[in-house]
Amino acid sequence: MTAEILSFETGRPAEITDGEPALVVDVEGYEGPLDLLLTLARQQKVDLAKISILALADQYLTFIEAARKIRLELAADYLVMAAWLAFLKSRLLLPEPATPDGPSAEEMATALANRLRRLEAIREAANRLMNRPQFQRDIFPRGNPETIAEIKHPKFTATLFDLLTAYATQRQQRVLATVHLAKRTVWSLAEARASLERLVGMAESEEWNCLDDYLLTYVVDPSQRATVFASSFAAALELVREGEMELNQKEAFAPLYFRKRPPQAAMPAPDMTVE
Amino acid sequence: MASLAEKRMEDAEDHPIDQNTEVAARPEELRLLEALLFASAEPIDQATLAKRMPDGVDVKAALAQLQAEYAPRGVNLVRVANKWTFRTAGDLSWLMTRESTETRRLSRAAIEVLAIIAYHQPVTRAEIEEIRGVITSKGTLDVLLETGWIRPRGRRKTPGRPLTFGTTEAFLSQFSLEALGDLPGLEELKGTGLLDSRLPSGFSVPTPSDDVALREDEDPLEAGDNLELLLAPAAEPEEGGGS
Amino acid sequence: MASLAEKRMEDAEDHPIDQNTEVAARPEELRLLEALLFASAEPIDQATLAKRMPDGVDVKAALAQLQAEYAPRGVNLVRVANKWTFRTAGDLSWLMTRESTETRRLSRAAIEVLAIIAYHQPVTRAEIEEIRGVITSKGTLDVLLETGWIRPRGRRKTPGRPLTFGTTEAFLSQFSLEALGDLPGLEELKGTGLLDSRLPSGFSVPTPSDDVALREDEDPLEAGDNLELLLAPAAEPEEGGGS
Repeated sequence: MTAEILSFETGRPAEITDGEPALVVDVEGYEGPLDLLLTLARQQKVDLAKISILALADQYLTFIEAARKIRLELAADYLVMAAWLAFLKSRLLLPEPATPDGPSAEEMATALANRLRRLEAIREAANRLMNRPQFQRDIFPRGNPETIAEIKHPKFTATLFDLLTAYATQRQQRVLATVHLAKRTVWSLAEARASLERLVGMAESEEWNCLDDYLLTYVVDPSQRATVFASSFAAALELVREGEMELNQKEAFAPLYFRKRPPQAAMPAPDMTVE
Repeated sequence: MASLAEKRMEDAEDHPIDQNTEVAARPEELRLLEALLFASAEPIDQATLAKRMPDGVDVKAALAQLQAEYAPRGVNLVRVANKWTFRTAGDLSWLMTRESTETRRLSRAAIEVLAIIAYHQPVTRAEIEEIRGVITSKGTLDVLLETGWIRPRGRRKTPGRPLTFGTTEAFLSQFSLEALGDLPGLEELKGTGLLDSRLPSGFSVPTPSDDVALREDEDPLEAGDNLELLLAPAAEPEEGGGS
Repeated sequence: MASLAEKRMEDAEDHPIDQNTEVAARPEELRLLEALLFASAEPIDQATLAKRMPDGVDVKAALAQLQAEYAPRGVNLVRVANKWTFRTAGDLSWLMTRESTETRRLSRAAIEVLAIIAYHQPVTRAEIEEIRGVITSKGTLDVLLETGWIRPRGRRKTPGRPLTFGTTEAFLSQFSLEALGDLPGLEELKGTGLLDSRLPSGFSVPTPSDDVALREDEDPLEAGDNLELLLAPAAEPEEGGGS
């Protein structure tokens, strides 16, 4: 993108020869009251530092009057400036009061002149800036730049912590997932008791039967052996306590036998101790 | 008496121009530099160039020599925003018109605002308006932001925390300025004291600065700052009814 | 060939060396040509150049002179398919490459595979997949091979003779390990909380070793083994259908 040099004079009224702004009523052409004042000031053809603010105020007020006569819509800014200039004019014409409240009329006039000078200065600067050779408008870069080939050497980063975390997480996830899937079915005491009751009821006579043998017929998966055995044993003890069945075992860790308790009074088998 | 080698070195420095005969004497680093700078569409800074040069090369001196060599040519070595690049000579713009891309005509107001931002930065919208004596339309700032030549820098530490504006590297590149200090007429402007936005002109004459470091009276922009929103309210002053 | 001194004498006579006078002597059309050729996005033929030149310019001669001027420089004026353009000198192509290092983080998958290779080496791709429970993409192994932290060690003596992978010395240096045995074992991993202490009793972490000597069940890599080919089939298992 480039900026075009636009003359600040573009669309401005032609120089007025007689100081009478006969045609200068087109406010559209001005960038605000300060711009209008600056244009009028230029007509005084003196250094802005030496400009007669009084004369300038008159010119401005004349312009505004002319504009109002032809019923031109004037932005409030212009009217505010007119009011202020009228005030300044009266202050400039009157003798200064002995104890002035604010800035003196002279100071106010100087301030206005300075504002105009500053606006003119910045415009001059803008003009000079815009008159510089501009990129892509007046001066150009290499039209067909050559690519500078880039050889990328990737450098990978990873910390030992990353590595160990990844390993531990990975392994653990897999292991825990396996355990979860193969969750053991645990024989509950109720299940064991129900099974034993069925066993005892099925037994025709009051013969001694080996508990282990019965258990094995139930247990297909060897991994369930421990839970079945533990629950069955506990359930068997419960049944013995209730007087439903009898247990006997020759010695520690020997096979465990059970039988339905005979209807008559307890008749412990010889040489056998009830656990 | 200087040795031949020394003499050749001196000659090379003093008279870099004639190619055909000076070839042997022309230091290799000039070839390297011109190759690198020619190849690149983007300006390159001295540090980057130095990295690509053989050890022991005085890059600064070599660049200066190259700049002098190319100064009379149709292609010049210029420094823009502290980076080096080849560009066609400014006086040949008449020849280059056909290469010109779309030209955007900035309005008079936009040019004025751009100049005020360039010479007074960091500057707030209110200060711009104070200088111009009129409200700045949102459109004007939008257009300038779109050019990429200005940017919001931060916020002034005053009531209302107004945005401050400054120019960018693209601005320097656009107007072929090495640095902001090369702004045309800057010295004269400073001399008049008119750069001081306060009236009447005071003693201190501020120097415009596009230093990315914020001034003392500036706060950084906040992460959530949305330019659209920031610019919008002031752009419709008629709604606000005030100021 | 004339001595250097003689040559310089001639130069001085033939070419008044003073820069300013030399400049004045250089025909303006050379400036125009170099600006046009520099700014153009494409090579330009002589006829097109001639149209842009002032009347009466011998474009052919000017181009020849320009070509001679630039011949010893880092940028040459070259004719390509009967069109003219500036190009950096061919012998400087090395300068036109920029080497840069970019830091990249390994993907999660890559880190996992790397960790498994570290602990379980020598390990085959199938074994890695068995441990991770997912297919390992070729890209992941490629990246790891690119890091230089893993290497194919040999081939497992099993059907299909799959590659076995292990870690390298670069791996040790990357992770500041004196030896692979410094990788924490099961108890240490539990101690740091990385592994759950309630893991089942069957869970074990191998004692890693990167002994270069091949294991009993490993064959050496063959001379002709091409890694690209080796990795490829497994990456597209649907294509292989067997082996």
